[in-house]
Amino acid sequence: MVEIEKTGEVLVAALKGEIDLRVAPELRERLDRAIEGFAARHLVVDFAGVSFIDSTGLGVILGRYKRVTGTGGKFAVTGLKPAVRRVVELSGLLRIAPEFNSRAQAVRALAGGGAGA
Amino acid sequence: MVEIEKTGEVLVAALKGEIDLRVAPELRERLDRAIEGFAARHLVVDFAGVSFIDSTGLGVILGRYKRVTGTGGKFAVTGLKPAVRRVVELSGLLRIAPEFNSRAQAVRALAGGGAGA
Amino acid sequence: MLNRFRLEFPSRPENVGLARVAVAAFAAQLDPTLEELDEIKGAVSEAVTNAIIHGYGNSPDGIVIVEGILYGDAIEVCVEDAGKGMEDVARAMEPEQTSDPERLGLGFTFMKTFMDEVKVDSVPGQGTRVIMRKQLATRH
Amino acid sequence: MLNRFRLEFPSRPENVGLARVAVAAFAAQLDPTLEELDEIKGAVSEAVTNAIIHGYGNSPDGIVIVEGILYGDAIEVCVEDAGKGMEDVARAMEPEQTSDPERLGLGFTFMKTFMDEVKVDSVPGQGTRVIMRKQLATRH
Ligand SMILES: Nc1ncnc2c1ncn2[C@@H]1O[C@H](COP(=O)(O)OP(=O)(O)O)[C@@H](O)[C@H]1O
Ligand SMILES: Nc1ncnc2c1ncn2[C@@H]1O[C@H](COP(=O)(O)OP(=O)(O)O)[C@@H](O)[C@H]1O
Repeated sequence: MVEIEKTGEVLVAALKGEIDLRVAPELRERLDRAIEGFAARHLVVDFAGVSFIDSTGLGVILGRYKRVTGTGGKFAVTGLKPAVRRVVELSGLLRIAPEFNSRAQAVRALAGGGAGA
Repeated sequence: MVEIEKTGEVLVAALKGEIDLRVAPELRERLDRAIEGFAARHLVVDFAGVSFIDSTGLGVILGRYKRVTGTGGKFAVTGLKPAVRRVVELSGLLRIAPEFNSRAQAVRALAGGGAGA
Repeated sequence: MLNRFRLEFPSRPENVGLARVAVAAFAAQLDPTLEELDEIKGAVSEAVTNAIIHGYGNSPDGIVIVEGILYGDAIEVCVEDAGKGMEDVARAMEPEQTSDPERLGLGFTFMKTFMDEVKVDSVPGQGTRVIMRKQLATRH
Repeated sequence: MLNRFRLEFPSRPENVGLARVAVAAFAAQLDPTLEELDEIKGAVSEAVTNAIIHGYGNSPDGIVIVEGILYGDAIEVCVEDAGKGMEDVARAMEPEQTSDPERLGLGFTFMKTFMDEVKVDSVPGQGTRVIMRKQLATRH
């Protein structure tokens, strides 16, 4: 469902598979635990491994967006294939979060203070 | 469902996808039409493209085995992945028809009179 | 009518995926594009999720019914629950309207974006039936 | 009981694949091996094909019911038709026993090979119910 990695103050969450009601509660918990446990300030969500996501899954991601930006952190997305990009766009996330072409670019931008809210 | 190719007196039928009740009638017809139309004597069935086959699909193949060998032709199989090999074995086809490691080998053997019933 | 099916299962989160897969395998009989198939799966996911979390309040003891009907080049999908129903369907269907602050309130918006028609019949205390229809591009 | 489903569809050849996909998606909840999944799909294909061609004599107007139940690490699949039924079930289940010379008579043999238990209830003129059970290797 998710692979989490930390580089400095930036947490990268690479989503995997089908992100729906079945995995939403555990995904929420794992992301929150990682944000707390690593004392991470910024969050990059990588959608490259997503085969399906619906509004329940996007709700978990938007909830983490609010949490991270609410404490002064930055949030970015990457890895949006056309099919996934469309629903992420519908959710409104692309109007508030910057998108990067690669995970490395996103991490650099957030760590360097180059982009974000 | 099937791609049919002719080399000399040998017909090669490369099965594709799910071979079940949905495709069985058309598969039977296309194979019979090819056998008649090309005046082919021998038949090689290539299972490499099969994602699923059940006893209905195997019934069509065994029916063509009987038809071809009944008129003095030879019959061989190739392209058996483990999952497919198992059901082909259960059908009894591997007890009566020779198996070759490649389509080219099967065609050579049948054309040259090297193997078969 | 070309073909149809009816699928019943308990209101458990793991069955949202089962419903998506069944409807997709059924819709595949019309030879849809990959995008059309993704849209149908998306709409089914929203409707079944709503039946489970809103209709049955996350209890696994309710029964969700998913029906599919093919008409020519169109597919109709109905998702039904015998759960708590809605007082004001028109209002519930507005974007960002939700009874759960943890959610986006975009389920109906997704359904309406993905399908050509979305109709909702709901009776408070009795349940909800969402009927969705989509015309597929003819490719034959 | 962990989970279950019930799927109903008309006796059309294209629905054999729908039944396989639905049962496979359901069985996937137990995290089976690929081989176990192939075996379950094979058994379902045989039973549903029989319901359509033998039970309903290839008429598309019958209804086939497929049910799945998960019990711990086991799956039970039932396939039911309200078709012509069988006079002698024990004999019909023997290898190479068939009422149709175009067929192999191996449907029940495949089912028994792929599943741990196959039980058949059939009443002439009323229909047939095939109940199959398979224990999956525990991998958790
Ligand atoms: N099957 C249902 N049963 C009862 N209420 C429902 C059902 N589906 C939707 N609703 C109500 O409609 C509201 C809006 O639904 P939706 O647009 O899917 O957003 P969300 O699910 O994110 O809340 C829900 O918050 C709920 O109050
Ligand atoms: N659902 C059913 N309704 C009526 N008869 C059936 C049904 N399933 C099987 N039979 C009978 O049992 C026989 C053996 O079935 P099976 O082993 O699957 O072989 P096949 O389908 O190749 O004939 C069939 O030929 C048929 O006469």
